[in-house]
Amino acid sequence: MSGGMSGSVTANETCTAQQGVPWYKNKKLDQWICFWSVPFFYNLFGLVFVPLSWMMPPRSPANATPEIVAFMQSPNLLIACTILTLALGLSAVGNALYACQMKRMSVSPVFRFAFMAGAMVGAIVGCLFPMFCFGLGAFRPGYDPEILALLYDFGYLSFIGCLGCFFLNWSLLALAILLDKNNTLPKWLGYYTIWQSVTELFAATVWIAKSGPFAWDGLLAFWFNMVLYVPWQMIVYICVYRAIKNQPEHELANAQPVPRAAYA
Amino acid sequence: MTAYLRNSLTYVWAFLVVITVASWFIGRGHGAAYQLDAAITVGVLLIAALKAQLVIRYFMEVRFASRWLKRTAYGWNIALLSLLLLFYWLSL
Amino acid sequence: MNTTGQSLLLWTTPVAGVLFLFAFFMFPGFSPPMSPTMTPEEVAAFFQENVASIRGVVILCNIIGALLVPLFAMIAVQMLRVVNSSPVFAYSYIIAVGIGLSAFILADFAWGVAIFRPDRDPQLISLLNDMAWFFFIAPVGTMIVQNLCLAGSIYLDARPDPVFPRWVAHFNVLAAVLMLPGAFAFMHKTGPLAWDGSLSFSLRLITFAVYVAVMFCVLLTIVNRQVEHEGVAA
Amino acid sequence: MTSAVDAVTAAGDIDAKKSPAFPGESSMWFFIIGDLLIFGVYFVAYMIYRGQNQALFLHSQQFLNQGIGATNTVVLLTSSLFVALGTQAARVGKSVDAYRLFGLAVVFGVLFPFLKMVEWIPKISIGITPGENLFFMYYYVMTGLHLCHVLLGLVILGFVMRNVRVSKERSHPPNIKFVETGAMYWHMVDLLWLVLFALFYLMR
Repeated sequence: MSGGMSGSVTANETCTAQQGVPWYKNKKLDQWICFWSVPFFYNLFGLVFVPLSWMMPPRSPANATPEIVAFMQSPNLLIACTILTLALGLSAVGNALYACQMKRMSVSPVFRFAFMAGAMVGAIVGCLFPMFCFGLGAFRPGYDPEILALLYDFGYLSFIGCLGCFFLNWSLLALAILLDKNNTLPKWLGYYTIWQSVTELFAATVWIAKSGPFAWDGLLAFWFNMVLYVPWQMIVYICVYRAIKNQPEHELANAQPVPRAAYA
Repeated sequence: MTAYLRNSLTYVWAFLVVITVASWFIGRGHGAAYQLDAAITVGVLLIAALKAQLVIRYFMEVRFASRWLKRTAYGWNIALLSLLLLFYWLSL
Repeated sequence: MNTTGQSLLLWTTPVAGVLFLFAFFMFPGFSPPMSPTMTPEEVAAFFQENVASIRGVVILCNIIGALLVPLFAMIAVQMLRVVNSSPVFAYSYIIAVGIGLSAFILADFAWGVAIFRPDRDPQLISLLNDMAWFFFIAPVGTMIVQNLCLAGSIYLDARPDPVFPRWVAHFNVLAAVLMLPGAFAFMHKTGPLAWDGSLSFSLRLITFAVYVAVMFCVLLTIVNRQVEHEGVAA
Repeated sequence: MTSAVDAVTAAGDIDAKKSPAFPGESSMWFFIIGDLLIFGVYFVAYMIYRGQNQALFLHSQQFLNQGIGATNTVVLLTSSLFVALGTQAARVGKSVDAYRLFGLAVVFGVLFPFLKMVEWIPKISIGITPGENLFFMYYYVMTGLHLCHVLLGLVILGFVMRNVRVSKERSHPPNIKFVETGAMYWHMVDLLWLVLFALFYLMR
């Protein structure tokens, strides 16, 4: 949904971060590879959920059964499933980037490990599982309409109502930024991240309301959250870009030649 | 501690409590079914905005703050009050 | 660092391998694999006929999935010894393992629920079976990212005496490429790309089995070298 | 009218001139203004949706307990007063006074969630839940979200008190930036409740 943010910062900048060093000898190459995989992932992610499946923007929970059946049987859903399956692993890379920044902060390792655990669960229940619910309907069009309606609800509720893991993750990130004394990421980003985790709480109403502003396609439970989320995702990404770029050489693990015996 | 009783903040607080009770008095239910009532609504919204203004000005010490912050904080309060009244009026 | 624990955990991998072979030949759904073209009634009948063996396999697979975790965790631990500018590849690897394993376990559970009451409405049995296959295919994506992260961190290892030999990186890229066609099983009901096809099923599982065996040997060597070169107690 | 109050009461201030141009951390003001805007959007949306179904909202409002709402308003105002006085005391280095005043603020602050439970539990037990209708969804979402802010605020006040206590024990001035930052957050919590009280409990 928030693809295409890569335009503001071009690949060339990263290559010239160290003067006169070819890009493939950049000491931070590992971080840059992972960093540039993120726009690729988000573009695929956007492609899968918007123009391929038209799962987003969300359809109404109050839709009549024939509409649900027609949507659940659209064959593009299977292409969406395939692309998502291939790309899902990249969500791990994006989250690992945040975890690496959290490692640089003056906070306990528990922040990044809890964050990583949340990222694992979130990818399954908040991303893969919902897409599969839709894909299953398309894979075997012969299913009863009630089964398709069940999958429809299950898919949307787990996609939009998956708030626990993300609330945890964004709160951890926000707290780590605010407690950090190294100024790895700006303090205001920490506060913005708090709102981002609060929007996850707003989404709790989708488990109750079947129509109106608090339903899963509602003005407050979905659209307003998007207004906060999409810029946040881009801003946090730009901040991570700056953090990697400004990371001093001496902090890098591979900055000094490693002596043979310096293991363990 | 008695110095704190004669503090301007304490006077502001006393005034806030008084108008809170006043707004409750205006808006209290009498056991009868609630009816649409613009006078009550405008009254309690104005009092709420006045209270908000006092909290921003004195408790949050925006009265001493930079002009930028003053404008933003007071602007929020005024904009919110106007929008609430506008949409209330539109729904009448 | 003491490596006794590492070796001990590493040896859970051959145990998983033996159980895997056992399960593979015990589960009639896998030899030959169930066709995606089966109707719900056929699927339900199939489950009703093979209750005991499927049930056994469901329980075994639950354990196998978990027994493979130490191998991947060991790889992650060794990745953290690799010198890159940051642990980003290792962290990605750990998260990807978690995602892939959860998907595998969900597949197993879907089959388990189907076999728990095989006399359910055939539509529901078929749904659970489809769901199981979907989740069985899903780890392909995480395996690809895992392998590429491992390869990346090996290629960029700044140690004069690298933790992983370079060919392991090439091998990981190769394994990722060979598993890739498995993801296209959602789009095909027949042919080599269907979930029972030669590319999506046979090639993928053979690649995975070989991959696990090779990585086991690689890690065995690495742990032994760690003992030798760094004087850590074995 | 506010400037008139200034003129009358400024003499009683402990030391108004020592107040900074930007109370607290500026990043906290970024948060406060953003939070006010987010709540503002919800308040305005409430008014719009209310306009589409006046009868439902009016009828549902009767089930709210105005007495507890008004009490909670006074509770938060009082707590806010103690926080404001505590900030002033901390600013002039009176750590002992500041510590006591923040302690009183926390005592009043803790009353709020307690009263909220007294309000919510009977409602939920007679089956008035967020699923009841749009009004109650709004009511529970907004008061619940506000309650989360209160609880977070209590944690922050706890840290402020610790800061003041340490300064009291080591007799050096408290970290005034941090004290102000926490205080600003707590006043914002108060501020939001003032609007909530009018919109949910009082208006018709």
